[in-house]
Amino acid sequence: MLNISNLNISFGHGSEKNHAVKDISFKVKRGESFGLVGESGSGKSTVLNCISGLLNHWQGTIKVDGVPVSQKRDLAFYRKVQLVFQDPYASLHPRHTIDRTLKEPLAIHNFSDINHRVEKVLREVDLGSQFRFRYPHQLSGGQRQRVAVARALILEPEIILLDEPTSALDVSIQAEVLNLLQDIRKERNLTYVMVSHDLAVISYMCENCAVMSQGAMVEMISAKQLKSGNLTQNYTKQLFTASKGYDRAAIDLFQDF
Amino acid sequence: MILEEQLLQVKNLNIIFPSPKGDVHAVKNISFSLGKEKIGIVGESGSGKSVTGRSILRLLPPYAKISADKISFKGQDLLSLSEKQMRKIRGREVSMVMQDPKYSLNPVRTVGKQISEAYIVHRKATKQEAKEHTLKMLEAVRIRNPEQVYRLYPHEVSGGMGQRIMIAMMLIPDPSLLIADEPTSALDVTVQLQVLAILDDLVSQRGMGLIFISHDLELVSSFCDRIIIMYGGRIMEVVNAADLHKSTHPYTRGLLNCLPRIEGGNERLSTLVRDDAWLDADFSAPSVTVSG
Amino acid sequence: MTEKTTTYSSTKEWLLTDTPASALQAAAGRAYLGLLEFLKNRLAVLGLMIIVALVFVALFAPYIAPFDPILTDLKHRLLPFSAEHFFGTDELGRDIFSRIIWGSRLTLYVIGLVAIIAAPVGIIVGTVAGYFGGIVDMVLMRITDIFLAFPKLILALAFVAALGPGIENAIIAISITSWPPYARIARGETITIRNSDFIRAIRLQGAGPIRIISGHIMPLCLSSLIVRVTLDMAGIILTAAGLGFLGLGAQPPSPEWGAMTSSGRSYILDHWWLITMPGTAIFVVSLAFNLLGDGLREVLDPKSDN
Amino acid sequence: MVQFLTKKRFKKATTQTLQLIAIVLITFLGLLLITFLIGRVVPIDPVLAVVGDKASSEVYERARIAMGLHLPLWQQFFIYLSSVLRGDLGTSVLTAKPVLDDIFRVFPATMELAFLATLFGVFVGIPLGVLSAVKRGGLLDHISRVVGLLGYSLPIFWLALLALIVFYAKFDLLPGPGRVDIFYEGIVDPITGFMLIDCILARDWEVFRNALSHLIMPATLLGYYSMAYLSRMTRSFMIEQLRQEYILTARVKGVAEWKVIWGHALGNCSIPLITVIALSFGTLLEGSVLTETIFAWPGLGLYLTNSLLNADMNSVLGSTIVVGSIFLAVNLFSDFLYKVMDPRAR
Repeated sequence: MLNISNLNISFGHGSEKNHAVKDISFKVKRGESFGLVGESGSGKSTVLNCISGLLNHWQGTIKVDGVPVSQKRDLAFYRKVQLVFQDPYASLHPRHTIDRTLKEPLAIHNFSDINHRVEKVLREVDLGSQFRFRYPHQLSGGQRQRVAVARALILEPEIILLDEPTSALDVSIQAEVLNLLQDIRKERNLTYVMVSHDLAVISYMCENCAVMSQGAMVEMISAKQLKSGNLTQNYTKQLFTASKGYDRAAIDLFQDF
Repeated sequence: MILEEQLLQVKNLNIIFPSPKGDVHAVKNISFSLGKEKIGIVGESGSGKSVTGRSILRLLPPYAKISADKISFKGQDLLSLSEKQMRKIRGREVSMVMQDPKYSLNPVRTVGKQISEAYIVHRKATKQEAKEHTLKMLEAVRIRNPEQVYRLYPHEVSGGMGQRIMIAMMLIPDPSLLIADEPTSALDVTVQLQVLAILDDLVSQRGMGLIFISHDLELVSSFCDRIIIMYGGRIMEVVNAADLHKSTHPYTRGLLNCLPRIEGGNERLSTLVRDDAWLDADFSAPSVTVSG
Repeated sequence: MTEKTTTYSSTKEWLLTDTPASALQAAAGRAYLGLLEFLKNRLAVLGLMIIVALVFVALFAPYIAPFDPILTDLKHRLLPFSAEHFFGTDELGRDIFSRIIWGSRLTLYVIGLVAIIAAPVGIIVGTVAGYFGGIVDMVLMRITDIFLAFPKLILALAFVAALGPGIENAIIAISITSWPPYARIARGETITIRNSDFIRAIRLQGAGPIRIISGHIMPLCLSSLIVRVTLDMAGIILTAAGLGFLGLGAQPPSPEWGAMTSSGRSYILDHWWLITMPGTAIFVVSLAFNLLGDGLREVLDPKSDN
Repeated sequence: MVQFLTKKRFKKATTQTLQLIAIVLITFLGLLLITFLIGRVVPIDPVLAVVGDKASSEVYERARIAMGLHLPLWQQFFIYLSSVLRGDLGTSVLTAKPVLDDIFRVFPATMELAFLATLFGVFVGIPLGVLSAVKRGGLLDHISRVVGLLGYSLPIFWLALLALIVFYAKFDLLPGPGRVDIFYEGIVDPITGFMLIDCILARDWEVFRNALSHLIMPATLLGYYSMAYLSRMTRSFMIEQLRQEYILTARVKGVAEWKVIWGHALGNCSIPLITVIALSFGTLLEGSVLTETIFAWPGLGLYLTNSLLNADMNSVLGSTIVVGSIFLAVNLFSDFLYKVMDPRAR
């Protein structure tokens, strides 16, 4: 479904040049959920931005459904691939009602039956019709993230890119949003690419994941390996230990990577 | 844990923020006490945990209404002190590390100057003495090249380094209580643990008390001695960290259960069902009745 | 969740509901809350009332003014206040009250035209420069900077000197010097907004630049721009009056307030009302715009101040 | 690593300064283009103005060629550019002297006013702004608000006239128009052109006192506007800064409140304040046009107005270029200070 090979991108020039993503390759099957995990600055979100079309000076190949995509995307691409952002407070237009936010993509892509689609997608993300004409400031963080998911779904895409979709939320809300994402995936047979710094979230959501550090891929592991702690690289092992909570003795053994 | 010395005692603390839409009761009748130990205050956003921390230092905006039967620190009633007396407490006796060093350091002063200032304010030291102590303190928070870091500006240091600088700044006057308000939430996990280890070492070496405010229940339970769990401005329960997983309070249980786990399966996560009855119940009551 | 039809017992309830049933109701509710907020600021309401009065007076000048504003009557020159001449008469025997009433038309004409010309130019230049960045931004901002490099009045003076004195030329001159700050503000806001997730989101849905700028960015720039334009109206009134005072704006005998002050200068010692009345008129109207602008800022741009 | 950082800082500073200079040069070029174009659209025929309307068409044509008006517009602009850069702003029709000489003569008088006014604005306006931000809604805040509103709403020429009536005509507390009384004129040699400094140099205290008393009214008047502007801007900057978290940090450290306000908060405002002071200086040049007309103050403003009323385009455009250039220079200087003072911009 999604095939990335030798993806590279750098920012800046000369001495300040920063090679943010180095030769990343991976494949995601239809219906699979794939994780990109790493610490800040590891380039995981940059990879996502290259796929989504937010960044366009990358090199390498990105194939969706076997078809290579160019730097400049057309409308058909956006119908296939959608993204959910990290911060629900920043990703909704503050002066647009939920209704307008959801109708805008339909207008761009000349969909018919607009009202019906809006109602349907709101039901799908468990938001009642009483939310439809509210402004984002009248919603809680979890409700906003549901709207963001609805916005991504309304174009009926096949791939959804998730950029730390729950890291700005309280844990109890996180559980609701993660459940929702799992349900929708099953229902619509969607393909997910999810970025997260949280191994537990990745382990829960994904079948396979790539561990990234400083722009490069450290290793590719399956959820099974992750759950059993069956890891090969020291970097991943350290990340795994750190995710288990505070252990004074273990910390002294931490290395800088 | 048995406490030989009480550092801080809070009794029936109430904090109200007046707003045009009616008063917001941010903290309601909470009481706790603390010795030379690490105590964690855990809660979701809006639970009143940060406000509680700030109220001890009396650093809430002037329109906030704080009332309590008692906020006593080493036997001194903090609420009755004048602003001038309070300044002698701040930094010197009770200090605070905030969430993001990006915002909590003055952007146009060098790191060294800012740490020195904390020393000079309380020790009436010369600039040279302050500098020497600052360099030592930077070393104490395991910064390898203190002379160079001294001259840097906040935007030139990483998040982890920034937070170590904050810790150095807040510990240099040698206070006996440190309030850490989400001190590592903006950091990566490994850096987060390294900063906590530094904090842990310094706090135990100096025999200080620590209030650790966080939203991360698992982290707090592995780091602190005792945990105060807050919800909606109330204390739900106070548990020893070791006994957290034995807790029966529905809110604590809910928080624990809704977390995905690395080694866990892929079955639906259980979600937290909130209950307004929690807000009226007294946390010290042995059993909590859950309705609905 | 089940849908239910709610009945509202009053208009207020309909406006303030948390579950609006249509986009119209939602927008009305927002506007109502904004209005409530605005009404709390008494001074801003006063400012608005003065401006409404100005518009009213300008519209109905022929019916309000008791005398012809231009007709000279040397027999009755330099008369002090009286029941007949509320504000006295000037050096040519014209009724000052009537002249001030008619003068409101000129003031309104100037600020209206300047706002219509300068604000749209500013917002378009600013949002386009800010959204596209790069070369487009460079070129547009250099042009803006060139116009900003002159103090307003001085550039206006140079233009009027070239085009010749007169109220239309004064308006052109003031407009040319007024748009750059708007462009700067709009650009600054656009750059912040451009990088926000909600703009990225709409881009990822395939929206083109025109849709994004006009539908998503401009509305967000609008509120701070409205505040700025309102506050600037005061400055524009003062600049126009200054040009009039220097004899470069509206030409005699038209009853422009600045020009009236200027012609009254020679008589200030014994006939103080000749300059006091038009000056007060300029002050009151300009103050009204400042008060209104301050009030609007509190409603539309709550972060910036209180 | 840190040494590397300082090296990087230096390199960054150099490229930024070069960029800044390039930008200023482009802006200056644009400024000249505008004045050039304004000069071309004047309805008065510049040739006729020289040869008179009775000249034969042959004389007219010769004059036209002599003035370079037959050349394409871009060549004319080039000629204009090179003469401006040589300091040739043309000859004033009114005084029959080179415009630049005229400007040099009148400019110190304006500077004297603008400088004093800015001092007043800085030393009164900024503290007023700070105090009203600290005690928002307090008495001082209300005073500062009224001061600000009046400053933004009162026409300066009108206030100047009222001041003349009250202090000069009615109560005779202060002298009237002019830089000194008539019988003191020409006593002190204009060495620097700044009356007060010239008096000090000549040790003529009587003229000094007289000149000072003449300065009070126009300088206070302009100063009031500067103060109104600066106090409002300071207030909003301070409110913004006091809300920042590093202020809380300083309080947690136990830093005294006055040090938090005047040291940390105001210290961080000083960076944007520099730009605002530069801007207000530009506004003062503007205000001086009207003020000088009323106080018969022989500065650039009065010179500009007189030239305008006499359709002396060379002088008008020359003054415009000079004022524009000063404004540019002040802005460049404030940008430069900004770079020096704000570590984040370095």
